Amino acid sequence: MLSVYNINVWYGAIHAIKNVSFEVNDGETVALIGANGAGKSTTLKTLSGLLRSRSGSIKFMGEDLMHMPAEKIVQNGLVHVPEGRRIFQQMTVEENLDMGAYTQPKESIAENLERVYAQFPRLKERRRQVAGTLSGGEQQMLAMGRGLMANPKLLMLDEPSMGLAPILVEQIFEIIESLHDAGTTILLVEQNAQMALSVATRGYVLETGRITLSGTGQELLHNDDVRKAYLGG
Amino acid sequence: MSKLTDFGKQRRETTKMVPVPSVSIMPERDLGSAPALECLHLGIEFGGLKAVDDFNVTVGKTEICGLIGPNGAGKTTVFNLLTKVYNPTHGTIMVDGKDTAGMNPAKVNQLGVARTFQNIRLFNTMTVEENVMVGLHNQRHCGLATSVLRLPHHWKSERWYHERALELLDIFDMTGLATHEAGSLPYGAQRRLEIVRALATNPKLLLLDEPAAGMNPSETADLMENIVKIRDTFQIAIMLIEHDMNLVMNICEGLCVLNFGKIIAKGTPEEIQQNEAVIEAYLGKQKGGEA
Amino acid sequence: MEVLANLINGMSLGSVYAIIALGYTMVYGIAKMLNFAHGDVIMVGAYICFCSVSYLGLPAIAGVLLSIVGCTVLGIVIERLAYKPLRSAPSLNVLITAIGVSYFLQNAALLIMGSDPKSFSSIISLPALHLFDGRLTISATAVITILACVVIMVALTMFTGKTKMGKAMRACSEDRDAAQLMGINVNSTISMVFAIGSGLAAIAGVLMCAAYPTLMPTTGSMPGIKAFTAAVLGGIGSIPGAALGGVLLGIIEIFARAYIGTQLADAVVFAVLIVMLLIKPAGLLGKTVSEKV
Amino acid sequence: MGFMHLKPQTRSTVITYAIVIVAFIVVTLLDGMGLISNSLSGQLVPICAYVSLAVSLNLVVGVSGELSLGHAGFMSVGAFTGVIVAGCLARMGVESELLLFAGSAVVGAVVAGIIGFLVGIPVMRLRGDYLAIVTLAFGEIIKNLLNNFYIGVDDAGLHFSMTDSSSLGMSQGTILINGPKGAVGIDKISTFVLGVVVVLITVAVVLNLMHSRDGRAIMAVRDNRIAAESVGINTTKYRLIAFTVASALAGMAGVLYAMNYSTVIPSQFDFNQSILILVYVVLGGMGNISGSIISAAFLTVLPEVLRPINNYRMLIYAVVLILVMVVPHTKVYQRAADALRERFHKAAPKPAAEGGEADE
Amino acid sequence: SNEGDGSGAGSASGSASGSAFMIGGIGPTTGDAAIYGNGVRIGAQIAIDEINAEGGDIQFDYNFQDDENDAERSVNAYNNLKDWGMQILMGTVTTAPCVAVSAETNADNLFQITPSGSSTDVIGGQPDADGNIATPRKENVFQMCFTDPNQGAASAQYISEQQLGTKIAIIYNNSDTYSTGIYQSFLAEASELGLEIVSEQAFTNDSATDFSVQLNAARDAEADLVFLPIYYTPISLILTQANSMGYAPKWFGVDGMDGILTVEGFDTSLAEGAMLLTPFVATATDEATQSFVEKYQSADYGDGETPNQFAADAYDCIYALRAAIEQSGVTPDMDYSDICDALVETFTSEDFSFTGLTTAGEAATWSDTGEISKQPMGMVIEDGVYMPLA
Ligand SMILES: Nc1ncnc2c1ncn2[C@@H]1O[C@H](COP(=O)(O)OP(=O)(O)OP(=O)(O)O)[C@@H](O)[C@H]1O
Ligand SMILES: Nc1ncnc2c1ncn2[C@@H]1O[C@H](COP(=O)(O)OP(=O)(O)OP(=O)(O)O)[C@@H](O)[C@H]1O
Ligand SMILES: [Mg+2]
Ligand SMILES: [Mg+2]
Repeated sequence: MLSVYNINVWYGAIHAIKNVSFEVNDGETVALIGANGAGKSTTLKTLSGLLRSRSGSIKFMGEDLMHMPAEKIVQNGLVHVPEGRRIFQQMTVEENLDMGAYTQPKESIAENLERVYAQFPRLKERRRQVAGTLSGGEQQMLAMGRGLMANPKLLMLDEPSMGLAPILVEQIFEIIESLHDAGTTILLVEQNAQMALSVATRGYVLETGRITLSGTGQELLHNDDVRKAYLGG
Repeated sequence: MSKLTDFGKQRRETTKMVPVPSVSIMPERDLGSAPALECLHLGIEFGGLKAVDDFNVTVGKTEICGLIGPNGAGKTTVFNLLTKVYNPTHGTIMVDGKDTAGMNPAKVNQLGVARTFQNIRLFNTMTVEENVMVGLHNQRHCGLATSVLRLPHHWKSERWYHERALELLDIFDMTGLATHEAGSLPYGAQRRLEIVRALATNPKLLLLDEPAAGMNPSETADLMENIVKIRDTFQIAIMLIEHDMNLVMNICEGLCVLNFGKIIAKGTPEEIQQNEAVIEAYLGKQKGGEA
Repeated sequence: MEVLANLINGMSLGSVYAIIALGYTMVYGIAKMLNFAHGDVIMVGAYICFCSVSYLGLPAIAGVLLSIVGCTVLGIVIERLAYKPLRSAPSLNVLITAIGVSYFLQNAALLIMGSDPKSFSSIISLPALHLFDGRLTISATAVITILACVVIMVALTMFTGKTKMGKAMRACSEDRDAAQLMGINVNSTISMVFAIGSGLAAIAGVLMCAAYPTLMPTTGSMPGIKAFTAAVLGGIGSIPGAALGGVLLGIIEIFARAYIGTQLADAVVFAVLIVMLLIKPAGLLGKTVSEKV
Repeated sequence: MGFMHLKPQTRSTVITYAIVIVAFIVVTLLDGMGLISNSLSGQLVPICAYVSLAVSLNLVVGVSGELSLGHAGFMSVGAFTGVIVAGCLARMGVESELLLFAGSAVVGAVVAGIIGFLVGIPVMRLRGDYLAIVTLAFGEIIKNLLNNFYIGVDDAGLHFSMTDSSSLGMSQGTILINGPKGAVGIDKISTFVLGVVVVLITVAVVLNLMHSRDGRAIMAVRDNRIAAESVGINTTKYRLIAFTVASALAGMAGVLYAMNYSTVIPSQFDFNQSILILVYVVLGGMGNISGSIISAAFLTVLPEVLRPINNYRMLIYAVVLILVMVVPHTKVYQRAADALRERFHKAAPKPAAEGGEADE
Repeated sequence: SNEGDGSGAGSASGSASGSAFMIGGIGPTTGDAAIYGNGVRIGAQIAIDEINAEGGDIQFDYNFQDDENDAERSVNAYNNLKDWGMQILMGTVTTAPCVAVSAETNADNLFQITPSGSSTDVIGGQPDADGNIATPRKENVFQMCFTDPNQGAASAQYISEQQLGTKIAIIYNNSDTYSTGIYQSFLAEASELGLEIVSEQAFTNDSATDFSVQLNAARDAEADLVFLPIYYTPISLILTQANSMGYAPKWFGVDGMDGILTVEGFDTSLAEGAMLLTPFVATATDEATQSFVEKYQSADYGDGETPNQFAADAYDCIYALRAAIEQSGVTPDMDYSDICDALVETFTSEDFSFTGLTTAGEAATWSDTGEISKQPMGMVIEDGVYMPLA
C-alpha cells in the first residue's frame, strides 16, 4: 500500500533522515519506534508532504507522493495526526472536527461525527468549548478524532498516547486495534514501545535517522537490544 | 479574567480560612519543619466550570508528592493556581508559611515556587546556558548602569552566572549542550533543560508537569533517579504531575488523585493502587503500576 | 442640531475608513500580515474607475466593476509575486515587502497618471438631502457608503463564519501546516483572501473618491493608515470590529475638530484611540484569547 | 586561530565594532585624498544618524520583540530639544561647537528617554499589534503637538507659545521653533567624527545591554513571557527598560540629525520616517546589530546612487526593497545557501545535529 | 504622462558644456508635492531650450534633481548637483527644503534664485516687529515669488480696499509652512486694517479630506468671505463640500489657488466668483503667456498638462538669470563663487529690473533682502476663466 524507498530529509544543515526505506501493506498496523530525535516525526511529516525528501521515492496506492502537495495527499486517504496535537486553538471542538472532514462529502460528515463522539465522549461534552482551553489530554483526543473525521485509508499517528491517563492509553490502543480490525491501515509512532509493538503487526526501529532493526511486533518485543533501549530493561 | 491578559486587576473573593484537619501524608522527617506548601479550599471556575474545587493539600519540606488524575481533571490548573498564572477564585495558598494572596507569578517564584510546563516553554532562541542564566536572574543582582558601563562588578557576576549555570547543567550532564540553541534540542533534552532552569531559581517547591511525557522507558528511568537526586541534594519539596504510573508509584511518597477538579483520594502509592475509585476513574484494570 | 450635523459628517467620514478597514482586517486577520499596500490598492482602484469613466466614457457602474476586477487581479498578482515566497518568513519581513509594494504602486501611478490631481465628481450623481433648511446635509455618497459598509460587513461575517471556504481561511490563519493536513490548499486559500481584500479595496477607493473627490498617487496612504488604526481599534481580525472602529474613528475625528479645535485635532484623535485601547487592550470587539498554560 | 575560538557572541561584538571603525578610517582616508564626492560626504552624518536610529530601534523590535512604529517621534523630540538647548547655550555665549553638541546631545537623549519612559508606561500594558498602533499614535501626537509649538529665546530667557511666534513676547530674540516652520537657522555643528562617536556610543550601549543580566531578561520575555514570569522576571519592567533606552538613543541620533541641517520641521518625523527605520532593522535582521548598521547605510545611500535614473529611482528603490526580502526565501537561493553551509559544517557540525546524538 | 521625458531631465541637457552656464534645479518630482516640482522642472526647461535655441552667446546646461519635498533629500540633491558642476541654482521649489538648501548655498557662496520658496526664512534676516529673528540674511539667495508675509499682507489690503467682505473666515493648513506663513501675516495685517476675522480654522496634511467642521464653523459665524491661503488641491475639496452643504460665500485665495481650473474632472462652476491674488494665470491673453502655455502643453514638455504659477516663475527665473548674466558680464569659465558675487551685485543694483510672465507686465526689481517687488494681480473666476479684478 505504502512503500518508501531511500528518502533523505534535511533541516537546513541537519541530515535528519538518512536513506530510510520501509513499506506498509494493506491492513497492517506498523509501529515506528525510536529515541527522541531519532527522526520519527520527520518521517511522518515527509510522508504527509509537509517536508520534502531530497531523493528516493514514496509510493502510496500506486500514486507517487514525492511531489504531491500535502492537501492532495490527504485527499488520497493518507491522513497524518501530527505530534503535539496541532489543533486549531481558537476554534471550538466541533469546528475542529469539521475541519478534519474538509475533504469529505457533506453526507458522510454527520455519521463520522457521531462515531468520533462515541469513541471520545469527553469531546461531546466539550463540543462548544474553545479548543485552546482543553486540557492536554483532551486536546490529544481531539487531534485523533479530527484525523478520524477524514475517513483515512492509511492513518499515521504520531505519539497518540502521549500525555494520556493510563486508562485512556488503553482506550487509544483499543481504538487503534478496532480501526485495525475495521481494515484501516495504520502507521504508528510511539514512545510507549511496549504497547505499540504489542498491537503492531510489524515494526521498525529508527536510530538517529537510520532504520536499524525491523521485524514483526513480537520479534521486536523480545529482541534484547530493543528491550534494553526502549522497554527499560 | 485570566491572569495572562491583565495584571493584578482582578479581585479574588477571600473565603475566611477554616482550619481543616490536615489529611496530609507527610513523611516523618518533615514533621518537625514547616510544610513547603499548604492549600486551603483552593478553587477556580472558568465560566461556570469548576476546574478545581476545594483543593486541600499539604506538602512536606522535602517530600516528593504526586498529583494524578484523568485528563482534564484539573492538575495543570492546580499548578497554574499555585504559580498565579490563574488567580484563584477561592481559597488560600501558603508557601513555606507565607500567604501568596495578591502576588503575581514573578513574586511567587521569588517566594520559592518554580515549575515546568506541560507543553514545553523554553527561551528557544537563546542558548542552553543562557536559559539557565535567566533562571539565576534573581540569585545575584547587577545594576543596569553597572553592566552597560561594563564595571568590574559586571564581569564578576557574569563569571558567577556562568559557573553556577554549568554546575546546574551538570546534574543532568548537559554541560556538553551549554552553547546549543535551546529550540533545536531534541524533546527529551528540552524537558530536562526546563527542570534545570526551574532549579536555578533556587526554589523551596518544585512543580513538574508531566516531566516524563514523550520519553521512552530508559530515559524515564534516568529521569526518576535525577528527581530523587535533586530532592536529596537541594533538600526541597517536589510536586509532580505524571501519567507514567511506573514513575509515580516508584518515587512519590504521597499521592493525591484529582477527578473533575475534586480530590477523590489521598495516600501512599500502595493505598492509591488499591483504591477502587481511582482504579475506576484513572488507572483502569490494567497492571496498575508495575512497581 | 450642530451635534447631529457633526455626527452625520463623522459617520460619513467614518464609513469610508470602515470600508477600507474591512478589506484591511480580512487580509490582516487571516494572512496575519499588515498589508501596508492596501491603501495604495485603493488608489489604483480609484484611478481605474476614474479612467474608465472619464477617458473611456463608460457608465459609472461599469467603471466600478472594472476597478473591482482590476484590483482583484492586482491583489492576486501582488500576493503571488511578493508575499507567497515569504509564507515561512517572519511576519515583519512580509510587512517590509508590503511597504515595498506600496512604494512601487505609488511611483508607478505617478509615472503613468502624472502628478496632477484628478477630481472625481462624476461617479454618484444623486442629490444630497437637505434637512432643517440646509443646516443639516446628508450627501447621497454618505448614505451609499454607509449602506455598502453594512452589507459588506454582514457578508464577510457570514462568509468567514459559516462557509467551508471561510472556515478554511480561519484554519490557515491559525496553523498552516495543520490546515494542510486537513486537506486545505493553503496557497489558494490565502490568494483568495487577497482577492477578496483587494476587491473590497476597489469599492473603498471608488466610494472614498466619490466622497472626497481628489485623486493623486498618494491618495491612498493616509486613509490606509487611518483604516489600519481603525481595524486595530475594533479588534484585530474582528470584521464587525473593523466597521465599528472605522465609524468611531471618523466620528472622533470630526468631534475633536468641532469641539476641541482644529489645530490639535489629530493629536486628540490619537489620544482618544490610545485611551480606548488602554481600556480594552484587545480592541473594542477583539476577544482576549487566554493562552492555555 | 584565536578569533575563531571566541564565543560566537563575543565574535559578533568584535565584528560589529570593527565594521564601524574600519568604515570610519577608510572614509577619512579617502576624504583626505579628496576621493569622496560632495554627494557622499554630504550623506555621512545622516548615515550615522540612521545607523544609530536603526540600532536603537533594533533594541525594541529585535531584542525585546515589540513592534514600534513611532521611533521617529522620539527622534524628533531629541532633535527639537537639541535645537533649543543649542540655542540657549549659544545665547549664554558658549562658543565651542563640541560643547554645544555634547550639551544638546545629552539633554536631547535625556528628554527623549523621559518621554519614552512616560509613553512606555501605558504602552507596555499592551501587546503585539495593539502596542504597535499605540506607538504609531504617539508618534503622530508628538508631530501634531510640535506643529503648534513656538519657542524662542532672548536675553530674558526661553519663551513658549502655542498660537504663533509674534505672541512669544520676546524682543531682540531668536525664534528657535516656529510651529510648522519648525526650527530654522540651526548652525550646522554635526560632523562625521561626532556622528561616528554617536554611533559607537549607541552600539556600545545596545550591545552591552544585550549581553548582560538585564539583556538576557529582556530576550527571555521576548521568547516566552509566561516562562519568564515563572522564573521570577518582572516582564513589564524589562520591556520598559528596552523601550526607554531605545528612545533615549533615538533622541541622541535626532540631535545629530538636526544639527546637520539648518532647518528641521515636525512633519519630517512622520510615520513614513518610522517605517523607514523599521525597514533598516528588519532588513538587517532581528537583534542583529551589525546587520542594522549595514542595511541602514546601504538603504540611505541607495536612492542617491539611483539618481541618474531620476524619476524611475523610487520605483527601482521599491523593487530592490521587495527583492532583498523575497529572494532569500526562493528555492534557488536556499539550495545554494544549504550547499555552502554544508561545506562549512563539515568543520563545525550544527548544534541540533549533535543534539541528536548527545541524546543517547 | 509628463514624467516620460522627465528621466531625460535627470541628466544634463542643452548645449556643449564648458561654454555654457551649469544651471541646477531642485524640486519634488515624486511624492505628493510632485505637481509643483514638475511645473518648475518643465517651466525652466522651456526657457532654457528657447535660450539655447536662439544660439546667443549665453548658453545653459540644465540638470534638475528630485527632492521628494524633503529637506534631507534636497541637500543630497544639492551636493549631487555640485558634483555635476553646478554654477547657479534655480530652486528649490518647496519652502522647507529651500531653507535647508539656501543655508548650503550661502555657505558655499553659490548663487541661488528660487521660483517658489516663499518663506522669509529662505532669504533670511527678516526681523519681526519686535526685532526677533529666526535666520540671518543669506545674501546669495533671491526669490522670484512673493514672500508669504507679502502675500498675506497684500491679500488683507486688497480685501479691505475693495471691501470684499465684512466678516472673514480663514481655513489654513497648519502643518504647512507656506500656508501658516501667509495666514499669520494676513492676521496681523487684517487687525491693522480693522478687518473682522470671525473664524480661523486649521487642517493638516493628515486630515485634508473632510472640511465639514471648518466650513460649518465659517457658516455659523456668518462669514461672507473665506480666505484660503492654501494650495488648490484642498481648495477643490473645500469648494465641492461647501457646495454640497449649500454654503456659498466669496472665496479668496492666493497664488497656491492657481491651478484649480485645470484640475482634471473638477467642476469649475464651483469656483465661479472665487478671487485670488496671483502673479500668473494660464488663461491670460498676452501672447508671451499664450506661447508659453502652448509650449508647456505640447508633447515634448507638459504633454497636455496646464502650467501653474510654479512653472511660470521657473520660466522667469531662467530669463531673469540671463538678463543678470548679460548685465554683469560673467562667463561660464568663472568659478561659481565669483559668478555669485557678480550676480548678487547685479540683482541688487538699482538699474536691474526684469519683466516676465509673472510680473504683471511691469518691471520687477529685487531689494537687497532678496525679495522681489512686483505687482500681484487680482483675479476673479468668471465662466471658468480668470478675469482681472477691477
Ligand atoms: N524544525 C527543525 N529544525 C531543525 N532541526 C530539527 C527540526 N525538527 C527536528 N529537528 C531535528 O531532527 C531530528 C529528528 O527530529 P524528530 O522530531 O523527527 O525526532 P522524533 O523521533 O520525532 O523525536 P521525538 O520522539 O522527540 O518526537 C532531531 O535531531 C531534531 O533535533
Ligand atoms: N483557561 C481556561 N478556560 C476554560 N477552561 C479551562 C481553562 N484551562 C483549563 N480549562 C479546563 O479545565 C479543566 C482542567 O484542565 P487541566 O489542564 O488542568 O487538566 P489536566 O488535569 O492538566 O489534564 P491533562 O492531564 O490532560 O493535562 C479542563 O477540562 C480544561 O478544559
Ligand atoms: Mg516526534
Ligand atoms: Mg495538564
